[in-house]
Amino acid sequence: MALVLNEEQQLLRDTAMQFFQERAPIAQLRKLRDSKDATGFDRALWREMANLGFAGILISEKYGGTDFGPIGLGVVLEQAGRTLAASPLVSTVLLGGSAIQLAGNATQRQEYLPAIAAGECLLALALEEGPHHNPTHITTKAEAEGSNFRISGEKVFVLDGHVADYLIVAARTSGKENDRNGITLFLLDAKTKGITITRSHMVDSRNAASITFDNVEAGNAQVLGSVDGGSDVLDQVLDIGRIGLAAEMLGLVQEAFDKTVEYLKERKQFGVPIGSFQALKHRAAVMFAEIEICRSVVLDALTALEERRNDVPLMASLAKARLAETARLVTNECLQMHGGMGMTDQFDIGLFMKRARVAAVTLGSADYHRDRYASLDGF
Amino acid sequence: MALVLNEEQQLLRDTAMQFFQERAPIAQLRKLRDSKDATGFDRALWREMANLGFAGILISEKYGGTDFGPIGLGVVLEQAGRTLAASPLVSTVLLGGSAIQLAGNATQRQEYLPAIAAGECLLALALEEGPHHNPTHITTKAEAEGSNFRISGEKVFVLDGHVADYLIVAARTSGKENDRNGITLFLLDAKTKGITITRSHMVDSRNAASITFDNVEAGNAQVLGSVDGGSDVLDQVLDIGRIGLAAEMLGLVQEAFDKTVEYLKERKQFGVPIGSFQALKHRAAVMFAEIEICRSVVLDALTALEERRNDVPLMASLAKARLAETARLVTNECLQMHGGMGMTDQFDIGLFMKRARVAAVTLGSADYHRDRYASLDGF
Amino acid sequence: MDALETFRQETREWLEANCPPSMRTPMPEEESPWGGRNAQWPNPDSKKWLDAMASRGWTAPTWPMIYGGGGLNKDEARILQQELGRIKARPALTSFGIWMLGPALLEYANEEQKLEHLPKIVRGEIRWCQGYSEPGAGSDLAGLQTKCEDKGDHYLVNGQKIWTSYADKADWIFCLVRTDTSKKHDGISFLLFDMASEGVEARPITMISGASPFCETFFTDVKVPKENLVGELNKGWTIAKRLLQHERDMISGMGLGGGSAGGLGGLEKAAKDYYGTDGEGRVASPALRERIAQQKMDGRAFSLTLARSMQEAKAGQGSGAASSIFKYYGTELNKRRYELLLDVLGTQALGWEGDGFKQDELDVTRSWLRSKGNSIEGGTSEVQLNVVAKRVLGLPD
Amino acid sequence: MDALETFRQETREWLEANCPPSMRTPMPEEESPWGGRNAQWPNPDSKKWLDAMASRGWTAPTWPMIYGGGGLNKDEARILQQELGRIKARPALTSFGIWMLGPALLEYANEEQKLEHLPKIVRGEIRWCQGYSEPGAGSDLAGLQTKCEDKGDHYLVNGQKIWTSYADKADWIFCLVRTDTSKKHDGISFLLFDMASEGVEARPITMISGASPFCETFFTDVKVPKENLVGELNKGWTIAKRLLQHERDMISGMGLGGGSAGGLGGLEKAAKDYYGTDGEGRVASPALRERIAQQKMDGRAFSLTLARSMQEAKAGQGSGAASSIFKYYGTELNKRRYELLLDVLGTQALGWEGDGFKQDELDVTRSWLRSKGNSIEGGTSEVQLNVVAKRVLGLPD
Repeated sequence: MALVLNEEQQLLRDTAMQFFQERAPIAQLRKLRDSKDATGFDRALWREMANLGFAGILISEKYGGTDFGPIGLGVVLEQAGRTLAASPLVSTVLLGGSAIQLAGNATQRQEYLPAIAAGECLLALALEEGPHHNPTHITTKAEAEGSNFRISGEKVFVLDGHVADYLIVAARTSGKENDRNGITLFLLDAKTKGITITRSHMVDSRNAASITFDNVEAGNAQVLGSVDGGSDVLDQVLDIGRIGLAAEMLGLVQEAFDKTVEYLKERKQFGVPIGSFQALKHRAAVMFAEIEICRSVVLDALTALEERRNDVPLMASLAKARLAETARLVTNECLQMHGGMGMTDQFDIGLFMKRARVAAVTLGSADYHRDRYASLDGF
Repeated sequence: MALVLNEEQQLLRDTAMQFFQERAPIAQLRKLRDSKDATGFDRALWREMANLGFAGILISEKYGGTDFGPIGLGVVLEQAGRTLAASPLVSTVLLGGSAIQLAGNATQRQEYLPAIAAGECLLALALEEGPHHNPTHITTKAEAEGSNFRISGEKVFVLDGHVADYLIVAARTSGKENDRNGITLFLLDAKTKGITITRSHMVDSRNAASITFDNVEAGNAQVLGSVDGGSDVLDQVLDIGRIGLAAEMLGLVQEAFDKTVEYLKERKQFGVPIGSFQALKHRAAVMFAEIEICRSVVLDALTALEERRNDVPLMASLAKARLAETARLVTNECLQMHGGMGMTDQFDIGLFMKRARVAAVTLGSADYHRDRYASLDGF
Repeated sequence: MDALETFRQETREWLEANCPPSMRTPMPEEESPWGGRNAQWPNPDSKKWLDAMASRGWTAPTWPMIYGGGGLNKDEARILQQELGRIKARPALTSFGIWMLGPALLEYANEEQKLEHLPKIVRGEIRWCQGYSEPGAGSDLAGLQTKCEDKGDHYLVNGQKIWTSYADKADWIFCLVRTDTSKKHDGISFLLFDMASEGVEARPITMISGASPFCETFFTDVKVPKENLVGELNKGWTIAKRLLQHERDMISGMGLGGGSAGGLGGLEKAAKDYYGTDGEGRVASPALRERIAQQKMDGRAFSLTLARSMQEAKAGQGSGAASSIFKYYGTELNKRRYELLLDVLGTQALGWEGDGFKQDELDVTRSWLRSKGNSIEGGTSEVQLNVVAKRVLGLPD
Repeated sequence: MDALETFRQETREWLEANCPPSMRTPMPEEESPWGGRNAQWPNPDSKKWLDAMASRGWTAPTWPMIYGGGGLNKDEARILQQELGRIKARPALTSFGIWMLGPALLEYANEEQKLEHLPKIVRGEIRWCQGYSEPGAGSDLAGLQTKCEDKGDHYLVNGQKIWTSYADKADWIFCLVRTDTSKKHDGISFLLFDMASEGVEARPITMISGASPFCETFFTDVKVPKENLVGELNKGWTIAKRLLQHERDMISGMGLGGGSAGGLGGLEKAAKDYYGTDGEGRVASPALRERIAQQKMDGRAFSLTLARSMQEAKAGQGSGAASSIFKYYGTELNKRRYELLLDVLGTQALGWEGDGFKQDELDVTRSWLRSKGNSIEGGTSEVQLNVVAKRVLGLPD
């Protein structure tokens, strides 16, 4: 168990910290938001991130990646979380890239992984069909037609769906609505005929899309993994996504908390800094404790991934649930402690709260993961 | 809706307050406990309570009661809660007496109600069969044998079961283990052959008993209400019990809180009263708010009973759940605020915590009642 | 027929004749009749309706007729309310002048001030805003620094206010200013002035919800006639406190929406719609179902407490202490309700605009963000708890 | 074979020969080997086992041999622990002397004191208790008032201690006394004396759990030889703080029992037994199941945090700040765990004694009551939060 970073990882953290603070500060998110940027993130910045190796962090050197591994990725995501940096890290690296790594055949790997690592290919996972995460509730149909398939259905909350070059679509090839078996993943060019993509504007100023598939044709070569066996891949991919999101949320809560502690020291009321009021002190100390606990959870979840431990699913649910709860507590408390100023768009704390809520429900809310944890743990 | 007491009720409250503080202070509970009193409450005191009309408070004047009604009873129970007074109010007045009032035939009413009102007859409801309240989970069997029944089974947590003169037993005459229908109430002399009663010593120093029924014979005259129709009676009786317990718990939390506020003003640390520390102030103020909320709930639940409103079940679950949670919060907080001294048997605060937990699970925990509330409310 | 019945009869007939049909429909926010010099009337009926009501003084039914009010007694005012409710009439005027300033003027202003300002409030001619908070003084309202100097024939005001609701749209302001720097509470005065005065600037503040109902308001050498001082010099804090209590009561009521979720029905209906139900018709997520039950119980308990407090006051019973928790409890409850709604709606509660979200869903998102301010405005939760600890529980400083 | 392997081999053989079979079974509480002048040995093997271990100094393996210790280096000590664990050997000695006083004496006492006291601790001849807390000074430990006067050839001690663990059974006490009333922290000294001295009285305190592990201890004109002062006069606070940190660490560990429920198996096993399961093998109460999941997650997260802190210390990384939360978080977690166990066991967790309850159930009840003290003893949760706010977060006073 490695709950501390090694030297290489520390170096990566320092690089990432400097990069996000200088190149992708919160001001950048505001700029994207206020200019109603069509992409929703900065493509040039994404190329810079790729140049630093962030895009290929989970990809082996053979395919042009840096292979820093999950802990390395977590380190980068935590720093991205601190500045609320918008990027395709979740959609393309955590989800799309992992799916191709795990399930892609030699051809698919060769075709996509180097492009991903180079920051030249954007992916999106078209999974959800309702307002709550539910990876086995798949009604989008892929009907076999000779050696081809015809895909029809509707997906929502597809992260970066409106800019992705390729979509990974979870569709049902057999079984009933909620069966774990019978789900197949397809890797489609986003421009394929019959695909209609509508961008959604989320409260965190990031991207998601609703996508309809109307009799979209897919060949055998576009199946990712095995027919009907998509859930095994999805489970692993989603756990990577969940742990990565937890790492991002760790950075987010840490930064929101640090900003608030500073504010408590500066802001005066009744002639003294508000941080001298014991009630606020205790609440701040409780938050500190929760964040320290979260840090350990995230580090261990990343380590579980890195060491391919068999408790990855358990740790993914623990990390996602714990971070969602702590992010809610911390952002609510921090907003309240900022008083009226926290309610203004001018202050950053509201942005942290908005991102915290979206990240919390992405790939499963705290409720979802507590339930899953209990099931995985056998009770 | 009457959320304030009328003059008569205020008078009753003052009488009850004086009575419990003078005649049944906490010291009396300690005496019963430390002397390992075989009865578990003071029989002479119970007669005094009967003389004041407390035992017959729900019984009409026709049967020798005072007919003060549910609000009157709540007022008395709240004051009993303040001094943790042990008495058969719950077993005999709330549960046993109500069952006979509601379901007894003319003969049964005439036989038992005057004796209850006079404090001369103690009753116990033998209902539970497991560690969690579950009024439809009845496996105790009553098998018809001509015009008689043979009862066999085992009951636990029968309040005042070891001293009751008569037992009201919920037994299954038809249906399956968890069916609502098929439960029949029997009114048995506690000395009937085949009944074995074992006293349980609870953490709140009050009484409960485990009772086994081994082929106990019961005649038709001992059926209370209709055969197979016991649940309708039970539902009403239990709601009366729940609301009464909520009233007792209101007195308990109010007294524990008042004692603690006094302690916060007196106890000094670092040269100042600990009540001057803002963190404790805020926690005390939060408790105050919760208790005020609880007071409204209890008053409205009592009013619902008094006015025979059709939301009695909903209000019973609301009151029981809300008071259980608040009692947990308040007793835990008060113990912590008393510091080391609160951990000693010499201080009373621990006694409040112990009684709070037993009252909280009696006739259904907060979990049980939240679930029931949701079901009653249709979601 | 007694006098009240006659009044009801006449009122009903008058309303029937004077309330335009479009004023008996739910009001879209943009048609709120704020009045004022620059009033917009996207629906001209709003103006007609206001003028009709104002002509009888019924925008302020209980104010004396000499100040333009309706001069109704309590019973008549209640009947008017009932009759307005019966036909689902919209309010004729939305006005801080009616809700806040008017009662203060009636109690503290001199006769000339009343005659000058109250009739214009009644008729919706002047739209008022409230200048209380300052950037440096949040919870410590009395720490305000906006300077007001006596220049002989006028006052000179310099300083800055914040959280001035609709200052950019208001005609006049009622404002707390510092007239004595040597004392805290006893150095504050209550001043009225025209927002069109030279040296006044109002800049809207964008809030996290995207709306901009509040402004930062700057005063640079603003000259104010001396007759615009209400009450005595340095005694403005008394007036301010009275107004603040009123504001707190309004905010507390927010916790009462125990089960509502805007156009989505109650919490439990929304949960069934967004989570589905199990075989027995229960909300499919047991964890969510339990939290909804908790929330509904708390909402019911809170409204019972408001009712109890009123009954106690009426019966002359109780200490009135319960009312000290209303602001704290009501706003915390409201915040919890919106967090719960977010859990119920999932990703559909996290949209900002555009395709993919129903208006009702977007409203939840914005209202959730707005709700965070409840426990700050009108006295933070922390201040409320301080007050309970000190005044009700008597805990030492 | 290297030296360590040889050591392991020899240790294993020695233990095999000297650890009586009954000392390799779980220890009932009444057989705890506290030693001391009035030691009870309900199982005579306990005495044999203590004497055997003490003869090698292995009750204090790393203390120098000159003071009766085992003189082992770290690696050897670890091996000894492993070998003791391998045969599931009971501790040979339960002793505040070993855990608390000994390390302090090694660091702060003079040579004569070490030679006098340490060997007797090692051999379990003298049972020690700790005289820290006083009735008037709870969280404010340094506010202690027990007076210690210099009477020329002896000290004279007057005052009262509270929460003195097992003072009624101890032979000697290590005690904080006030030797200078003009200063707070710098007026405290660290004194050792015999509990059999005239003027010492220990009265057990009955706790809410029914147990009496603590005493009130009264000192009336107790004469103490001057050589019993440890360290410098008025410098006792330094020693006290070192001991306190040690105590806190021990208490923090309590939160680690994330899933355990005594003899009843883990929380989730108990829940299945006392609540039943649904068709899919889940705990039948969804609300309870969710809370158990939460508790288990928190327990896991906390133990990961302890592990992280150790790894950071080893790697010389991190600020060590995480350790400041251990006492607070661990004890609050433990209290929550017992509350949850009460919910799981229902009425079976609320028995006091006698028929109708299993011993395991009664143990839960008593442990639940005992757990309430965790967040008070060794520095209250409030004090811990104060410390985090001040030292870690740097929030102002």
